[in-house]
Amino acid sequence: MPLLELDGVTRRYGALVALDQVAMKVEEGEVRAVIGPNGAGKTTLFNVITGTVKPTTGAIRFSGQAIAGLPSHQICRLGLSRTFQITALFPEMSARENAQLAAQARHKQRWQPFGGGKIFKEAQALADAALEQLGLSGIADRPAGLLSHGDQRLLEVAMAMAQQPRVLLLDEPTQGLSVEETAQAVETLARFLQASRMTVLLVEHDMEVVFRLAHRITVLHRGAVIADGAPAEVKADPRVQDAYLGGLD
Amino acid sequence: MSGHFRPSRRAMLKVGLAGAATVASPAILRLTASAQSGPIKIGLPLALTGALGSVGQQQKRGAELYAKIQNAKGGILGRPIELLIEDTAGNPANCVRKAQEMVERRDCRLLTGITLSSEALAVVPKLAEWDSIFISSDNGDGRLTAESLVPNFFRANISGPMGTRAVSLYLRTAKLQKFYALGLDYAWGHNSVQVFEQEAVKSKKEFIGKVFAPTGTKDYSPYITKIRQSGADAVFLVLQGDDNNAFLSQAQQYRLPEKVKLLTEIVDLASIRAVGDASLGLIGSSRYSFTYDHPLNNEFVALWKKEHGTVPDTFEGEQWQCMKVFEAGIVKAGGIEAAKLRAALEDIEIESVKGKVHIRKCDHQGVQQGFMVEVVKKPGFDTPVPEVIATFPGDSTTPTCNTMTFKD
Amino acid sequence: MSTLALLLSQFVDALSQSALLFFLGVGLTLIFGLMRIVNFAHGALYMLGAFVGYSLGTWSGNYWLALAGAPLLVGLFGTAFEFSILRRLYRRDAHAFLMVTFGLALVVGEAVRLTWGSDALKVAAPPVLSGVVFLLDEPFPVYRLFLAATGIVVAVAIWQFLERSRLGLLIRATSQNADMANALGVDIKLIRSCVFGIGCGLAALGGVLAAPLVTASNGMAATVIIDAFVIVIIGGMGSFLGSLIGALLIGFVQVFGNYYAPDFALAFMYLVMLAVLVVRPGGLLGKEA
Amino acid sequence: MRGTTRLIWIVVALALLAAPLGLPPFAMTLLTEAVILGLFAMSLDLMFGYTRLVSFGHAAAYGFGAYACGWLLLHTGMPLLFAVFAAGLLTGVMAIGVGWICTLATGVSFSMLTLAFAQLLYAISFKWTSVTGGSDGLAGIPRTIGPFGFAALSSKTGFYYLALACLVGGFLVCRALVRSPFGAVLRGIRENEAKTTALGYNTRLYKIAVVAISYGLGGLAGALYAPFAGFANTELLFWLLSGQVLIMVIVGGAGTLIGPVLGAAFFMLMEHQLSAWTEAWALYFGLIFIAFVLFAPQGIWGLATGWLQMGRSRANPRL
Repeated sequence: MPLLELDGVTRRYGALVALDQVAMKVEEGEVRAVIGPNGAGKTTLFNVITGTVKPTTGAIRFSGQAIAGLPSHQICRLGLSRTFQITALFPEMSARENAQLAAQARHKQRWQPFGGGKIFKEAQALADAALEQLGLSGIADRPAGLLSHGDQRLLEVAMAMAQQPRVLLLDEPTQGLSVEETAQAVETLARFLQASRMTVLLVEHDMEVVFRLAHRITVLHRGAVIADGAPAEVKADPRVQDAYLGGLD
Repeated sequence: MSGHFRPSRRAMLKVGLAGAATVASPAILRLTASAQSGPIKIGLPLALTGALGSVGQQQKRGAELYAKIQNAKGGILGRPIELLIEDTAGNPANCVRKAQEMVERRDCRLLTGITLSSEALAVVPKLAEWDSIFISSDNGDGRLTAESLVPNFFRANISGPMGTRAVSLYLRTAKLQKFYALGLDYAWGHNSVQVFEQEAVKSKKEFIGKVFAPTGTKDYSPYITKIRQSGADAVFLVLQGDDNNAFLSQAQQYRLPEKVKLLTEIVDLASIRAVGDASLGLIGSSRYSFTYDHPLNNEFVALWKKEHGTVPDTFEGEQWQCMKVFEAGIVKAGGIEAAKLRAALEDIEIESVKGKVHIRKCDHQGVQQGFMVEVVKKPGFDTPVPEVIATFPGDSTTPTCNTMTFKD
Repeated sequence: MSTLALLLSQFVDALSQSALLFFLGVGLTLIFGLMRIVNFAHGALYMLGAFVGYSLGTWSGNYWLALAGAPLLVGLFGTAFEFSILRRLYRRDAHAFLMVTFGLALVVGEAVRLTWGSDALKVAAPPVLSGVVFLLDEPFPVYRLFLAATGIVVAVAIWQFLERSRLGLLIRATSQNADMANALGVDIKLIRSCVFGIGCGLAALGGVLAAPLVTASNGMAATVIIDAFVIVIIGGMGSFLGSLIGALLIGFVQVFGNYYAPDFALAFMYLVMLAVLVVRPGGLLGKEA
Repeated sequence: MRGTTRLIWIVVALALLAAPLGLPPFAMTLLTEAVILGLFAMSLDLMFGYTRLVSFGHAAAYGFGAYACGWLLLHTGMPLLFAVFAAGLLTGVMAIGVGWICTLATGVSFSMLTLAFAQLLYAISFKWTSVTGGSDGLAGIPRTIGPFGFAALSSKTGFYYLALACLVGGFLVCRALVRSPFGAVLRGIRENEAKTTALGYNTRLYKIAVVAISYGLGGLAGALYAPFAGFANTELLFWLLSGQVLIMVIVGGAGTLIGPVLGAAFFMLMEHQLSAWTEAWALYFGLIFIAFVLFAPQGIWGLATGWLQMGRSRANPRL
């Protein structure tokens, strides 16, 4: 059984069809990239999976359970953690506190309105482990708002990891980074993915990043899946090349 | 008129409860020795700023002129008068705090001013604990001398029901037959309209309907339309300050006075100045009018002109009269100790700018003449002025003791 | 009075009140759209407009001069305030603006009282606007027609200004994305000063136009600031068209509501706002807030 | 260096406890009112400072609490202590509904919805004369001792201790709350609500809860005010008070709990004293706020702690 499965997912905004009958399966342990030109519906896809946007029609199953239409915080708690295209952090909290708050969200007593020493301790252990995985231990006490862009992007991943997710959804993890920063971040991510064997759904613009990280690639064009396969196959697919050239003019 | 003080039901209830020892009896603040002999302090927590700042300023000027003149004559009982004047901005919370400071810190046991009825209602339950006497100079709420009456409260001014009664008595002989009423949507407006309705029915006139507008209403057109549609000959207005000015200005713009006679519970110069000719022809009761011909009033108006270069307005006259009541009471009591002053004030009678004022014992209301005025143009004044067109004896305009209703 | 005459006069009344509300609301919304600040002093500036109008009118004897001069002077005052104080605060959070404009409201309110006194002052409409016209045989004040007409003229003028003029374009661009506009070489500081001044001037215009209806008084500021907020929030913060719709909605609801159900006069405005925000949290034309 | 802070706390606590021994009656009146307003401002800080939920209608809590307590004391004969806490509790329960609706919106729209509720309560207080006394309000509210004999609480000094206990209790509750896991989520909502939701928190529930707690404590403050002043009236529900309490929080220093208490005391004492000195007090009052924004952006608490730290760094330059 695939860990994440989409079946005929459609999302309309009035006359505009942002997602058109999208079907895909992501297996456990797989790193799947979703690519496509601007406006292909990649971010909408993420929003639909994580519940911030409801699909107009279609089914989404997470390890067999239907999740389409559930509120996003519930979907998140089932084990889907995401990062955002535009960095979303708690800028005044330290990196560790950021990850700790993420970890706390999985705790049964996350809402406890008093005390909480034990809860904090457990969350901190998860947070530190996640920071370690992404090589951020050295800057754990710095306010997130003051970190470099590259570290901020990685911190987002660490926050998602601190939630011990079963699927990690990364929305353009190198967005807004310089060439050197991107290279560094990609190396860290590659090392981390190899070590953790996480199931990942990745949206990315930068083809080099995609080919470096992904096991399998799904190509979206105008909301519909036009190709799906191993990196080499997709690269050679003429429809993909068309879509990209068409999308860039 | 019954001769004995009858405390309010609520006050009686409280006494009863206290007897059952379920209510703490707060320690009564006794006067210090210095307060027994030094200057006579009179506290005036006033709304000097805010929406009713105009009224508070009048009260301030009235009290200040009195203190200046009386101190020049050697004060009261040879003791100088010291006024403690503070701004409450019309907020009861501020008023209670300011009054409490006057009592607790500055050893003042005589209060007056207290511009708003809501402030007065918040203060009066504290008077016993403070061992203080409060003589109202402008509070219109009929309840203060009815269900909310406490032993240490007195009212020297004409109340809302009394003003309304004067209008009603005047109308008994007038040709106007069908009436509508517009009041502000708070206690004063409701009380006065209620009294007016009862009086109209009693004198076999037709009372067509009433409507209440919230204070701070800017557009009176819906109410003006209602009045026009009612087919009334006259509309009785219980409006004050900005609302009064807005209504009169807009009514004139609609040519309402050409069709419907405007009657009002209260006429004051500040409003007349603010709306100018839109007030012409307005008939209403007056708490005090500088045009009332009485030797003491003429003397007061002359004094006022000398001091301020203008004529005194409603609450300047009311405050002056109130200070005169204080003076008479203190002289009769031989001091300012609350119990003695209270006894002295009960049943006291003075001659004032409005003629005879008698504080009756039963509900501490100052019985005095009622005045009807009409706003007219007069040579020598650049704005219209209220001219006295009728007076009514105090016995006929003062409600039955402890009530807001009238016998006949 | 026939039903038709009643409805017609109520309709024009509502338009005239909407116009007054619109002058308040549009200034507030322009300022919010551009600077993301809530101007608590808006009511005080409205009052200042009425009093400055009074003084200009009595000094010159010319109503039209007062009508033009008061918004201009108050607008300049607004610009000066932006230039000297607000300008230092754009990097700070919203608290700073809240408190500084609250302070300004107190200062302006008291300065007005000290300058013009506690008593309400009479501001007469000029003779040409003081008469009545007959709408289906019922007298109706010319001045209210004038208010309604002014409202329409000003609304069209602001709309054209925003759509057509260069400054209007810059204002819209800056409202949408200040950083981008800055990068494109727009002098944001200048735009902010201008818009704050224009917003204050519009509030003053409302004040000077309202004065013949309600006199110029110390109590003027107290209630209008909330009215202005409600209009702006109903229409959607920062939306010009929204403030117009909000003003019309509240104007009509108040005129008709106070006539047909006077007992609810205090609550109408808030019930409308509640209903709008529950259905559309960002306001009618606002972005999802 | 923690020692200095602790010492200051101990001195302040002792001073507050011993105040009735040394202070003249009116100073005690002011202090009691400052304590009550302090609790009110602190309750708002929970929303405003810790969750960035800006309420423009916090007077609803104060006024509702005051009316509820006043009504209970006047009409049920309930003892003071019970009436005060019952009124606070009622306010909190009422606020669940308010919070539920207001949290449909965010940002300025949230603020305006809280304002709408406050103004609707204001309109109700005017109209529902049989319960609220209409524009006259409730007057002559007694401090009923009741059958269990907390007589001491009804005296001036006793009432002060009651108010002080509520303030300290409220502070301890708020502090525990903001330091708890719940509080960590509030901080997340304050800094980035969308992210907090994305992490899997049902932020709306947290917000409703914090509105209820905040209003409950605000209601407790109002419930203390009614028997303190002896009256409750419509002004306590008016938007002006909502604006003032926001300013108290900002002047004191939002997000510090203690700061708003100082801000409330500062606001009340300043207004009281300035208006005693000059009729034009509002002018100076306004200028003070503008000066605060320009020269003391962190508020009174920021000034105080900054001053303390300066003292420290002078004492120990290496720190």
